[in-house]
Amino acid sequence: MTGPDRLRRLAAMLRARRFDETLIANAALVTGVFHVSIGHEGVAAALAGARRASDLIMLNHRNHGALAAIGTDLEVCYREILGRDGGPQRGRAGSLHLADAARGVPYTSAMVAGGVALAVGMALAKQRLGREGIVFACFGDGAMGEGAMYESLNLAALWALPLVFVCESNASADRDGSRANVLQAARTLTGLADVHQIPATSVDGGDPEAMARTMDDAVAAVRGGGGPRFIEARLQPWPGNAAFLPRLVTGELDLSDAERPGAAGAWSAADPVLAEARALLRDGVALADLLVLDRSVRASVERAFASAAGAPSAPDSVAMSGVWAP
Amino acid sequence: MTGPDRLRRLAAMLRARRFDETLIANAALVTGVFHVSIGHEGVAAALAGARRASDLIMLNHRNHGALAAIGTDLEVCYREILGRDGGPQRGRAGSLHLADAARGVPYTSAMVAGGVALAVGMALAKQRLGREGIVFACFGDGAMGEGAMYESLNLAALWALPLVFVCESNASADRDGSRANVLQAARTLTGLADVHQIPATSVDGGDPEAMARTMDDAVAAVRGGGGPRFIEARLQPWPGNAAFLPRLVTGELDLSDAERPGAAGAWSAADPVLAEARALLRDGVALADLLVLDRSVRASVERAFASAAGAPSAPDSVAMSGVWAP
Amino acid sequence: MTLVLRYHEARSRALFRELDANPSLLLLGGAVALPFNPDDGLLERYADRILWPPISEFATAAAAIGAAMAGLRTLVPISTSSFMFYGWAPIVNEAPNVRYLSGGTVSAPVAFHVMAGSRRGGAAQHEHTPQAMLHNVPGLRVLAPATPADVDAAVHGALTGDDPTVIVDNVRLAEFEGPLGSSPADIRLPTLLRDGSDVLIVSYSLMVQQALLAAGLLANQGIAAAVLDVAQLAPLPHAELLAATERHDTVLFVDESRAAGSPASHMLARVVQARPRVTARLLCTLDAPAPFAPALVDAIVPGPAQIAAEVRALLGR
Amino acid sequence: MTLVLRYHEARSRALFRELDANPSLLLLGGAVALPFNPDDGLLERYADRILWPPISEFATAAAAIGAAMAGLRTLVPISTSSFMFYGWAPIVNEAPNVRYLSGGTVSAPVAFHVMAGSRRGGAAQHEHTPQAMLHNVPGLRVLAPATPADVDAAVHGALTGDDPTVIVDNVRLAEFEGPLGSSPADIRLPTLLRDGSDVLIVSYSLMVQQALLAAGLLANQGIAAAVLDVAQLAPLPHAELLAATERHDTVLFVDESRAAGSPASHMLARVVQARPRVTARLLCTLDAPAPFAPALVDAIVPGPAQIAAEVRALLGR
Ligand SMILES: Cc1ncc(C[n+]2csc(CCOP(=O)(O)OP(=O)(O)O)c2C)c(N)n1
Ligand SMILES: Cc1ncc(C[n+]2csc(CCOP(=O)(O)OP(=O)(O)O)c2C)c(N)n1
Ligand SMILES: [Mg+2]
Ligand SMILES: [Mg+2]
Repeated sequence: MTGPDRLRRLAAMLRARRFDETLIANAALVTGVFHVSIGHEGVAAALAGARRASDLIMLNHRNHGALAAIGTDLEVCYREILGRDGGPQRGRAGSLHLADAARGVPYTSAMVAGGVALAVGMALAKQRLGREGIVFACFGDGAMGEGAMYESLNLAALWALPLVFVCESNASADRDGSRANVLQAARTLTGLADVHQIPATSVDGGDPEAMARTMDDAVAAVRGGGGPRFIEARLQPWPGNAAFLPRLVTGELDLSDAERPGAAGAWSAADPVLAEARALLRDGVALADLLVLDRSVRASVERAFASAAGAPSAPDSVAMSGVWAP
Repeated sequence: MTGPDRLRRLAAMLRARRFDETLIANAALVTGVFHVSIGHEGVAAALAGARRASDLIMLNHRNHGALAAIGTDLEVCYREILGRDGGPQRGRAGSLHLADAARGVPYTSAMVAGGVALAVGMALAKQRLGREGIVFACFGDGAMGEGAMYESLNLAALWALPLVFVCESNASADRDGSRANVLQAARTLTGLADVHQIPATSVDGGDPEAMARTMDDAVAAVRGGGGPRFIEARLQPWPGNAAFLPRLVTGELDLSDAERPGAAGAWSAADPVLAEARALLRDGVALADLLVLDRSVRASVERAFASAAGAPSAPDSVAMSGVWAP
Repeated sequence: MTLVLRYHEARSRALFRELDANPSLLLLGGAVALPFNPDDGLLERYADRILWPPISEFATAAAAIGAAMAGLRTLVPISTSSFMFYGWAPIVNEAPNVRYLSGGTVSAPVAFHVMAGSRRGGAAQHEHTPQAMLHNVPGLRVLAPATPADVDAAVHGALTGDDPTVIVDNVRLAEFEGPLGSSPADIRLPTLLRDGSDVLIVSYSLMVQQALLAAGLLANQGIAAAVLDVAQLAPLPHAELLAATERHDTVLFVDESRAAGSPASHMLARVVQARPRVTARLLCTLDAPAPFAPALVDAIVPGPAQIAAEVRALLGR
Repeated sequence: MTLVLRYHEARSRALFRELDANPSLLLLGGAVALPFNPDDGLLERYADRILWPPISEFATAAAAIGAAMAGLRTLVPISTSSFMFYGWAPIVNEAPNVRYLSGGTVSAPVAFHVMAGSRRGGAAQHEHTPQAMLHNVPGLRVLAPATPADVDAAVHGALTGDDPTVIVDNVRLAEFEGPLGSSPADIRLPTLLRDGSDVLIVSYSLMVQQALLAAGLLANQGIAAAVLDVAQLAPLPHAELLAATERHDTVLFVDESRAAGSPASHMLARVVQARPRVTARLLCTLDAPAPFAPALVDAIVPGPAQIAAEVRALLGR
């Protein structure tokens, strides 16, 4: 990968991180629960790097990072999360259902494994209509508990669909290591795809370069007509998710930590954004350049938030529109 | 296995076969669809041989053979299948939902994989309440398509439940052999259990002795507290099931065919009842003795049917009773 | 010259027509007429338009919805309606949200076909009336045809409309005959199938045919019963329903569903709200699962005799 | 001296009481109060009585039903009600058939607890009212408590009764206060929570509390509104409902469900059938999925102001 490409990857990851940090700082303005992608930025960046305009992407309840990484308008996202008017959703969707049809995200299901099964159909459409592009289905390790996931794997394999299963696995490992996690009897999550004869790879999702390589390989195989692929991205669970609402227990990301190995705690060691920054430093990029990039990302994220927070709510009539076809 | 035990096994299989044959001959008297167990008698007999009074058994839509084999009153079964009064079900259940609480079959679901998930709970009850006995869940290869099956396997394995999964696999094999069957992407059905770390065995269900041995081994392991086991009984699909209602396309079973190897067609070679008879002949039992047994089974089956066919319907009030607790 | 067909013939004709009109229309499974109605040759004639899924109702339903979002329209023949309970989540909690959540920019035009109601011999797990649940879901279109013209319109509406649609069909409608227009009717409009001044019977699906038979019995007894067929249960055409009922002061709503949650109870509520002086009554299947024995089914599901008796009781004659 | 508790306190007290009374009672999951209501300490206090399943709603629901048949009673806290759509098949098409198919010799006493209705911010996939589907299922018992006394009775009824039971709860009831009797009440009996001669408001769950607030507003305007709380939606206590409504000629039925299929439309139908001269009206959530923004939710879900306005319109004042 070239230097500018890698800077672009860091930019995508920073967009994702700063978006969620700003949101957490303003959580009091949000109704209900929301889910952040802190720690998932490597997956988001790999997705953004591998996708083409003709692809479709099915996200889940934890969708902010991927949208930020693929370039969705962050002010529109914030407006939606705050229940304001603005984008096409006009306050009907909220954080759980953020979407961006123009970038291949027509709909986001917040039901565990719900989107995966929908993605099977999207891939079927691509195949039967001979349309360009492939489909990505992003989901958590928890979705591996659902029968819907199993049925989806079977259908995708039987029909050789152009579909990349992306499992963002942030579960704590099982104590004795004989199981994938405490809620899975299988030894590994990849085994559950593999048994359906879907080639499956497990990768350290905290290592953005490895993550991107794994994603690119899978995507190339799927684009080549090789049928579905399965990726397990092993992620360190971000401690801020432990509470009902995310809390910034690890503090705001400080990119200069990339130059202070061991300075911060366990989370810093696992943080994919810092990992990416460290790799860039190793490649000879100057920290100052990274900080300039970060400042510009932050500024644009903060502008987006401020503008969204000042936006009006949609009129009441919006609540009743778009239910059935006109 | 001793001689009398094997004769008992043949008797169980004959009860099952003659029950279904008589029913098919009288199909005009039955409302709706029904499913026969022709070709599944080896599994039924193995179940009957392995079960204890304290066990629970979950059957499916194809339940006649197992009930006949475990000794359920055949007249009560016929009455129910004909919609007559008599047993506790009094015409409310029909063939799909035949049950026999006294023999450990409290309820029969006709939903594909529906009973399997219920059986998980029965096994959980056995475990938590420290009750004697284990649970059998019988289901078809089709049930392996359902997400409910996958969830059930995972729960049973996670919780180390005393449960024997018995897959009666009568599907035609996939053309090129790379898949378990045309509707399964997995290479084998046992692989789908195995991936959950459930020990799984595939056996020729048309060989009653092998079937019984496999069942006994699995049951011993489960009774010993080893957690769940999975058995795939590979069965030749009986050609009479191809139509909407079963038709006796292979003719009535003639036990003397056991002495005429090659006399009959492909089905005779696969028929588990004939296989059992052949094994008994090999062991020195005389055909005449088998025919005596068969005649007595037939006579009792026919008596049961005649008596059931003459039974009255339940009064209308039965339709509205037993809906909610009194 | 009007074309007169049997219900199952009209259904097959409509399905074949839509398959021919839209070459990318795909069927996920093939059990529309089969196994309970006469074979119409669908499986051979359109073999390449049918993809047979494993027994995986959840993923099949969801795949159909996802395909719709991505431009591929499918019809999912679920066969017996209760199988759809395995795919309930995508049908009631994905498909109907697509348009709403996208602010109308994305839609999920997908069609499900189910055989509902008591077919006799199906027993407790095979004779449901899921319309009593489905009509509660905003964003789903629920069609329950009663006549050849209805099924023609329902198949056309489901396979050309822009909403996720469930066709709630009934095995026992197959042999009923009726006329067809030169093009599919508008399924949203209630149809007055028989006029009569003494009472109006409002229903849908098979119970419309039973009501017509009941009206015949009542005519012999000097009672003139009108029969209104409401084939679109959701969204319910309120204004049209009110207009079609306004000439009658006595209205019987008949439904094969159990009363609680039944479309008929909703229609009754709408009508009595608008016209408090109407005398309205509900005749539904009694509150029990479907029993197996046909005689027991007849004890709980309304037939022509019960409908006629209810009308007489309502009129005090 | 009567004990007065908050709703969430009464719920926890009842649950703890039943856990103590039945040492084999098992919970499959622990999300009753959490995550949306105050932590009652259930998870620590009864840690050994909770088995945490994977995210597998189908098998979890079915396992609970199978366990019930085999003598182990469980409570399944499903949390947000829409998750139950993943386990819909066993809940609506296994549990309710057990007693019927066995002729009363086997039963499936299992309890499900769901949080239904608009909690605000849940949006289209998290704010359902599944009671509008569940009450259609013969053999299921559906309880929708509104008060501390109700939830006490509902928890007791669900965990000691012999029917598969769904407790349809609502996150927003938590802080409402009310008196408790010395022992759990009979959940089947409707409760008149406020008397008033001008109009009767019939409802259940959160809408009862909204109706009480509306009655307060109406009293300020000289209108005396009575409020009837019907906590058992299925089987609906017909006779008791008719008896409790017979003193009023004007009745408003309020329901957080969408009108089609709503328990309120069924109650309305029952009441107007028995008493044709009653003036009845239905006030329900409007036909849209739950929007995310609270202001948009308020535009479709009835609150005290809408209820009061509807009453005034009904009375022509
Ligand atoms: C069908 C369904 N069941 C339960 C939930 C509630 N729920 C929301 S997020 C979540 C955990 C999901 O875990 P995982 O899939 O690993 O995603 P993560 O949040 O860890 O990224 C659950 C159970 C849901 N949304 N849908
Ligand atoms: C959930 C569900 N889907 C579909 C059906 C319809 N159905 C009844 S039997 C059957 C085939 C089952 O195949 P298998 O499990 O292999 O059993 P077999 O009949 O071959 O013994 C199907 C699809 C059903 N009963 N339940
Ligand atoms: Mg996770
Ligand atoms: Mg099979």
